[in-house]
Amino acid sequence: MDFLSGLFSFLYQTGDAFAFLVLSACGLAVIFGMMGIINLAHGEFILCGAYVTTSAVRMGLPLPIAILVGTLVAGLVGMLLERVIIRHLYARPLDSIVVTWGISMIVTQGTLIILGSTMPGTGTPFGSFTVAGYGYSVYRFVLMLAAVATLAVLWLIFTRTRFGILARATIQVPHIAEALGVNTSLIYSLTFGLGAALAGLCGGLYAPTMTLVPTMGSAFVVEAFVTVVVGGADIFLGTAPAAAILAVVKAGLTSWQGQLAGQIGLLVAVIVVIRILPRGLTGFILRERT
Amino acid sequence: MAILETRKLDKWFGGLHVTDEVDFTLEQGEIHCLIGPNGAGKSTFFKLVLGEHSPSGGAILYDGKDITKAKSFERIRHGISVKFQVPGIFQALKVRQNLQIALQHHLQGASLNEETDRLLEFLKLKDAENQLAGSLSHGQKQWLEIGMAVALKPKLLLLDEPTAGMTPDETHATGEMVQALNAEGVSVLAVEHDMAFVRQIAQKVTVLHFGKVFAQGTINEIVADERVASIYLGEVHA
Amino acid sequence: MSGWPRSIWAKSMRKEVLLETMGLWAGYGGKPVLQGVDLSVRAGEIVAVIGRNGVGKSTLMRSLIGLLPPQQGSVLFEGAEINNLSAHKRARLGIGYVPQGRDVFPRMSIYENLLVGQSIDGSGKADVKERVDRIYGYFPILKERRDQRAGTLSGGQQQQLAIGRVLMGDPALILLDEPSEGIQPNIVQDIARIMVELNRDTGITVVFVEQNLDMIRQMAQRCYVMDKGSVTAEIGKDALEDRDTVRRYLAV
Amino acid sequence: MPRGNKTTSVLKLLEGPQTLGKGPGFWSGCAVVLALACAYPLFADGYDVGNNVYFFNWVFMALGLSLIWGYGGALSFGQTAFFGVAGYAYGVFTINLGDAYGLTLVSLVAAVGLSALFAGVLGYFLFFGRISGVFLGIVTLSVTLVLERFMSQTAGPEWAIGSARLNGFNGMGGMPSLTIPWFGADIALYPDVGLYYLTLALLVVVYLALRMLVNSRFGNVLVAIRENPQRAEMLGYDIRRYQLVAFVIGSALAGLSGVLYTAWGNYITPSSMGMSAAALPVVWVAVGGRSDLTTTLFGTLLVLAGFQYLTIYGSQYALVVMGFLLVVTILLAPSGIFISLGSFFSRGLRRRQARESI
Amino acid sequence: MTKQATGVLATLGTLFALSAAAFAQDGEPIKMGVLEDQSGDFAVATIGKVHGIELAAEEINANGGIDGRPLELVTYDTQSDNRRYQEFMRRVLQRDKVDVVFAGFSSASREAYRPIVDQFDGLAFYNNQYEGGVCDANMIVTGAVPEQQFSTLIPYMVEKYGKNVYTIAADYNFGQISAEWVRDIVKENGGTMVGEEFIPLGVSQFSQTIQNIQKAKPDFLVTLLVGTAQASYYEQASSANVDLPMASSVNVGQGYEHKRFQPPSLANMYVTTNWIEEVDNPASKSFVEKWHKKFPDEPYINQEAENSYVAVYLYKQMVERAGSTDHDAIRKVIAEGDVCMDAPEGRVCIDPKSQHMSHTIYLAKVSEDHSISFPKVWDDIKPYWLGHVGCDLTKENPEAQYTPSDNPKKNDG
Repeated sequence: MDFLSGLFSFLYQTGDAFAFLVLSACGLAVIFGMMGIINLAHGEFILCGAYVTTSAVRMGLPLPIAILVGTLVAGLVGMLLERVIIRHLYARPLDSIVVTWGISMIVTQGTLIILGSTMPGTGTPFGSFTVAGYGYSVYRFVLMLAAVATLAVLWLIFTRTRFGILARATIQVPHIAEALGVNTSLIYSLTFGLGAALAGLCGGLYAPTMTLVPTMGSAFVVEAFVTVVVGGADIFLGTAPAAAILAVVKAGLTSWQGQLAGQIGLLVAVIVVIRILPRGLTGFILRERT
Repeated sequence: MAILETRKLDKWFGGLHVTDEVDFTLEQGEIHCLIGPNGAGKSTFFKLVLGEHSPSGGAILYDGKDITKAKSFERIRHGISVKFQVPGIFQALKVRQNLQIALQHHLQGASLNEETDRLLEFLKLKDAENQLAGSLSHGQKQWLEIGMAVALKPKLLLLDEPTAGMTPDETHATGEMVQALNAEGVSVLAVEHDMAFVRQIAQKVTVLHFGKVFAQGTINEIVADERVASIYLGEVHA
Repeated sequence: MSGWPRSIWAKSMRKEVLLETMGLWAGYGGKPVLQGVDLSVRAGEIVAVIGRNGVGKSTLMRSLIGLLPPQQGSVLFEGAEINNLSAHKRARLGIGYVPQGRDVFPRMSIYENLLVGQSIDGSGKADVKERVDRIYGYFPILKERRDQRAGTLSGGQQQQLAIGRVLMGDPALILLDEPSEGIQPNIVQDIARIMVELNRDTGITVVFVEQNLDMIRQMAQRCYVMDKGSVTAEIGKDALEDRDTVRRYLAV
Repeated sequence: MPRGNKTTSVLKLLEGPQTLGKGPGFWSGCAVVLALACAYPLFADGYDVGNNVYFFNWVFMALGLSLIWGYGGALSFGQTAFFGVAGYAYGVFTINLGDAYGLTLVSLVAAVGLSALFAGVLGYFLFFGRISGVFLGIVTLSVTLVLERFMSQTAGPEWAIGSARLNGFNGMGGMPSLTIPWFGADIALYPDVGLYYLTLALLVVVYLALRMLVNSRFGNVLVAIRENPQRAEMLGYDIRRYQLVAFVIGSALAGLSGVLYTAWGNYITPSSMGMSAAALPVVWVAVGGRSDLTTTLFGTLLVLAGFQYLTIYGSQYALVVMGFLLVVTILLAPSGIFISLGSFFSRGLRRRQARESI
Repeated sequence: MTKQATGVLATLGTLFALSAAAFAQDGEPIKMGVLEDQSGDFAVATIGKVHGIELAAEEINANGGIDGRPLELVTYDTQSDNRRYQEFMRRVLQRDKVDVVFAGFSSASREAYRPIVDQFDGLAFYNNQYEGGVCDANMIVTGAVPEQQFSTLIPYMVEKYGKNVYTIAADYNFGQISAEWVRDIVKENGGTMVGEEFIPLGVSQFSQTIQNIQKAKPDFLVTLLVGTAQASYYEQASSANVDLPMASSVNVGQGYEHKRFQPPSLANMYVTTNWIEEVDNPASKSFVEKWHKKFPDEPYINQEAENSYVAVYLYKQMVERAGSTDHDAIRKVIAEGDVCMDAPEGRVCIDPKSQHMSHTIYLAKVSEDHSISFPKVWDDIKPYWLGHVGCDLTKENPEAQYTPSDNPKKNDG
């Protein structure tokens, strides 16, 4: 019984870490993997999702709808940014780093000026349950389910929907996709919007559990970047397995040696990966690719 | 003595067998042309020799040494040099700089400048020496790249369609350049479509077809070979 | 055959000019490869463009589909100038482009590759299943391997896929760039036969660049000969049977 | 900046944009700038002098990044990692060794060496692992972020090297300023005229040395690698080694910045490695024009001064305006403001000449 | 170069130029530098500090200034960036030549500017609760320190809830040092530490920590979490139904979490603070009233805001008694040991040895609905530790920050 409750607790911790890594990283991974752009405004899309979700809840919408609204707004903002700014930089991916950083500065400080230094939270729904004397938050399971569901939905989007197929075609051989009638510039907008929406979803999901301040995005960014580095460019072959591996490493080390060890574990993971798998897990899995 | 030799050189891309156990020999001091219809595997063979692709099987010998596993730059240092099909020059640098980057391997100071001038003269690029390489005409770019390849003082020069996009005059001048280099003792392997050019320079011709050596001989033997003519016209069912 | 939504039949019966270029110049980075190409293709024709390597045949194809902007002159499709249209807009007018080297999407399955081609049909009303079945009918190997990644196919299979892919969009015109390149002759024959069948069944117009004489003979109703960036001759089907003429224009 | 230099830059631009600044015009311009810089403390108050020293401190890191990114074509987003490592190393060395006998200068050299060593190890993994392009940026950024996080956690007394406490997030303080051994008593270089001249001299030396480097055989190859790595390899160069060397030199300069900054303020903190700190060098170099040392140098000073000015007078809008200016600059001036302005004016000039000639 | 760049941007800058208040009064103004974070991570807690200083300065100027001299504020936004503190501390001291500086929220920012204050022999007020230990004659600290907050809080908690204590603390100087105070005081009171965990800054996910706490079964929990990311603990613990009494020295008083978070995530939290908006006495009430009149949109007036307000009046008193703004004269006044005033929180005095301030310490209890009550108030709690460890600024000035590792006997310098 003790073993079982220990096992449950380890799985819970791992699942919790996995959810955090997946939800933080998948928006970044979509934009990086599909478009080759490092989006330093990733945290600000998370912020956008969190703020919109919370405002929607305060206006009386039920949480799931509010999260959906937050996701959509972040996605639309992403598409707008892509149309106005990002699309001029496809030939200059390195410059896009500077630009997204500039955007991030504008958004963070703009939020502070317009909405003030903080926003009241909404509280975590669903309460808790007890296993072998330990309380667990039900909402954490919602997050885990959301992470898995997000991966599943992304999988469906990229393999079953017209947009997904056209997006993959555009990424693989852009000029041929264009010549086959695919409006590739629309595809790029939608892809960027999807990445932004995923960040918004992350923000919306975590909004009830966190302090809402204009700089809250930074709490996600390091983990997101590390996951993408370890995973490489592909979300299914890279991000998801990387999140799983890192979650086990982090949960294991954290429960064994505390939070510091968990954090150091991430550092070691990055170093090991760039030594052994320079292109991340994706590169390893797709090694036969030329 | 063979300067370059491949033994059962093999390359697969996914489901495509692009180079099929090619046995090939290039003698010291020879100008050898590699011809064949599009998709015959010429470019892949070329990249295998350069080390840009690693072979799925077989071996590459250069000057008697096995270089199958050597990195590209190491092969260059052994004395192989290359001119690509699409000019691989440094567009944003001046013509003179392009050559000097190649020449500075073995020269410096005054002799570097002398040799640069000599090479510019040889390439008919003296007037353009301070232009950006990207602003040259297509033919001039091709020459510049040949110049960069030559600047390394190679023992073996690899040319991938050196005259692609050139006018007949430019093509002929290129042929003369190649022959002048050969006279100085450089062995040459050229992939080429332009039969006039092949006729002008080739001492030996190898025909590749579906990744295999299809025929080999002097240019006259090849031209006379009805089977070769047929593969070009798509008539041979290999 | 019925079932293709576009009214190709009517057009081909009237023998309208479908595609026309007038004094077309195009090239890369300021260097003109095409130096005033004039050609005209009527609906329902199969026309070959032949010539030696490096004379600009592939460049012509790329500028027809819009991957290469024209420097001078114009391209007309169904009588309207399409010079300034981007490639995807040209495709949606009903032009299918099968590039040299096939360029299938390597990490997508055959079926998914086919779905991409559907974009050529701008109407968005295509009955996907019917079209896929029809393409599987022409190219059974694609059906057999429908879930295999396209990058693992042989050259001939990739070529069939590339053609099937544009057929998904029900184009009025197909541009084929060196369809025989690197492909076993029996497959080349199959492809040529299928193209002719398609033309007969649907009235689809085909413009193709080719060096393989067998294929040219099998498919082409007439040929444009290119040299040094422009069309230098036009020859009919009969001339193709004359080996010396062909040799003069093509090979070694 | 006197107008003369700018116009000569523009003139040189007309000749060819590879190496900005040539001929007597440019060098006399340089001499004038240098003379003005030398005379500056005579006219400026102590604050401006010290503040300029502070600006100079960062220029080394920017020049190093220009070498790695602008000349070598490899974007490192993690230059602050080397900045931080060297800054902490200087702290640890000087706190343990003291500041007598010019030991601070020994510490400076040792700290810069340590950052170069770190860059060597990291760079070996990166370049010999054939990491390039955007992925290189994301990996280096992650390294510096993780390093920042690690250093923030070293607050406890167990995190000490000798008598130097790393002191976690609060940062390490108490290290001495740079000193020059002198008869009688050492001269301590506080952010004042003395340090101004020392930093200026270092800056001139580094700038000229880098000019020599990029115009040398090595620099030629480096630029060749940026332009066309495949061709460079096919000329027989082991491009990985060249990129590694450029990375180590550039990172050592970031380390030099770190040491100078630490000695300037007697303080170093983990947040000098964090996300916004890491983005700054990229911003300076991108705004100024990364592919040239001179534009990088002036661009860095311009951005530093401009951002500081905005912060002083822009109140809470400063960050918004900064972000906005950044976005606009990058969109409108892809090769940096100096080169883009230059080509804008020269184009206007050419157009006017053309009109007049008609 | 800088000059010119400055010129180029001048036009732009003036658009946003913050006009420094000019007062038409007799006498040379007394210049007060204000370096606080009005943007970035810490802005939540620090915008109120600027307001407190502005309020006090306005009142003083309305009443004839300090010795007839108006108080002029020179304010810069330090953007929660340590480097900005370094830049602007030099600027206010060298360029603006201010007489005194009020600066800094995080300890990191204080340590960033302190060498510069020392170098120019300036005088800086640090109006923030912090981990303690700064022994520097150029610094005056009006915020509360651990011995004031924990010597009151911990014995109360041990007596009320039991002897088993679990601490979670931010893994940096403040957290480490505070945790050490907690450890020592728990031991003195016969309690035991059943767990102690340090959380890296920026961590926002606490599932494992929550479980560790539940496993250790403490009687109460001491939370020394810092920063907005770590504040997420409360929401997460509440949703996992941890339901333990909590004790803290940072929350509520600084980041007014009880106002920002959804009840009941902070329920049963006990905080020792030297003042908060809810303190219910006449002086405090009229202070809050004045404040809201001037800053109607202020979300909350925290303890640092009050500290800053009080500090301005303390400075006024020092200058008036010293008869000048000269630092040596001011230090002599401090050394007299009776720089005291009646602040909104109650009577406060500056301790001459450490130049830290005594406080009235309020025990604030957060209830289910996040309303505040004060079960206990301690008057005149002195900052004793620095004196205990050997700091005596009336005798020598080590310009150092002592840590508990200096504790047993530290007498060098």
